[in-house]
Amino acid sequence: MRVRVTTEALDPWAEVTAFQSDSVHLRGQFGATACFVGTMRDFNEGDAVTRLSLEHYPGMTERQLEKITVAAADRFEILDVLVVHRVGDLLANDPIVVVAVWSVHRKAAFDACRSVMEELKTNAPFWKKEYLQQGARWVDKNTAG
Amino acid sequence: MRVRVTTEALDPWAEVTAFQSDSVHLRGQFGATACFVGTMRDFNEGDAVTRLSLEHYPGMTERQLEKITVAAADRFEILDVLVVHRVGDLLANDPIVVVAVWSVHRKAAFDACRSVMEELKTNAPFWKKEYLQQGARWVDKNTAG
Amino acid sequence: MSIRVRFFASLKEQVGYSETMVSSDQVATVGDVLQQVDRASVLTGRLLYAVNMEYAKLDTPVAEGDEVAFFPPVTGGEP
Amino acid sequence: MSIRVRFFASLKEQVGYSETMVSSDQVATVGDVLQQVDRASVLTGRLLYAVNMEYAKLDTPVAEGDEVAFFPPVTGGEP
Repeated sequence: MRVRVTTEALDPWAEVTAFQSDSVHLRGQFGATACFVGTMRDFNEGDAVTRLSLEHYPGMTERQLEKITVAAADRFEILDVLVVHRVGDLLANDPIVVVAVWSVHRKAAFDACRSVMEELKTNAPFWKKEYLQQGARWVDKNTAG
Repeated sequence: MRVRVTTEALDPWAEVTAFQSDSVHLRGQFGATACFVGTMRDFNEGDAVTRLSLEHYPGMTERQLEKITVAAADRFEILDVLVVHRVGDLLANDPIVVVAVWSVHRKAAFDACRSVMEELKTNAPFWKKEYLQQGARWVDKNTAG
Repeated sequence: MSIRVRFFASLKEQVGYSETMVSSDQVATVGDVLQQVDRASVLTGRLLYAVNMEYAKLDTPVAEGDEVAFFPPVTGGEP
Repeated sequence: MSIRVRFFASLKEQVGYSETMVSSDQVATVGDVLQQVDRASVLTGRLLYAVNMEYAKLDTPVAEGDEVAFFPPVTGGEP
């Protein structure tokens, strides 16, 4: 399992490819990979959003993400999980988060990927501040799952 | 929407990246991408599988995949769908299929991606023949979803 | 009436060829075509049918120039 | 007793700094720490609490050297 928080531009597909190449134990074993990528939109709640600032709690974030991936591995029949989350300043179209899950069959991969995303949104200490043309605002609620 | 059947090696992440770059209408509009990749395992039902031959019905396959993606776009609030399916001779660890869905919020992307995979397994005319050490066999049933 | 008939996967191996033509005025449905091409009843297991690349049933009517296909349950997607 | 206190996101802006120290023998719980650092009640909205990077409640006990954090509901993941 790998959990990573990065201030640098996130290339979700490169992350997934690199993790898969590094994971010798997956070779020939997995039949299913479910992957989710969250990307910054240029609008939210009807307003144009020019940029986003993503704050987090270094140390606690990684700890919570690790708990989430361990819980998913306990609950679902999966082979591995990867979570990479961007922090810092983002522009529209920038990927924010990637969650990828490997398993033998597709059901576990889909279920676990979705579950990790829901837990991440509920329990990982990240906060979004949106910059609009007329100022900035903290995003104060999550989108429904 | 793009549907493609290929006899060449399938790089799922390259397909998703290329489609996303080509899709100007997605820029800044999508917040969620759900992606599923099916990959050949080196075992099935307890037996070592050395290679796989994937047959299809050219013309009908594309038509059925298009119907499946149109149905998903009707049923779920999604922005776009990509389906690429490999045919021909495959070795263990070769990607077989990639389904990717773009939407504003994650629920629709997850639901549609899963639905397309289920429909594909039920309705798209592909047939797998597995080569074992002691001979070959047609795979005669799908895995449960 | 002239119908192009195609076989896929295990059915192709059972009949020994991938396609044939049926020319007869006695065929009105997919079931009639099946009887014509499988007089010896070599096709076993569950069969699926398509007419002009759309799924069909045994009682689906066929017309001059149609393409009728017989194949086993499909197994695409991930393993 | 000496406790490191951290604020994140909107709470950091409300108090005007990202961290402070509380040194007092009067603090036994997260709630006590909160009272110490927010005498003027500037913190508004729903608050979450963590002790040593684990989620906590107002009545969670605190000990010498602990790190206590206050922050608003989290909003990670996709937009």
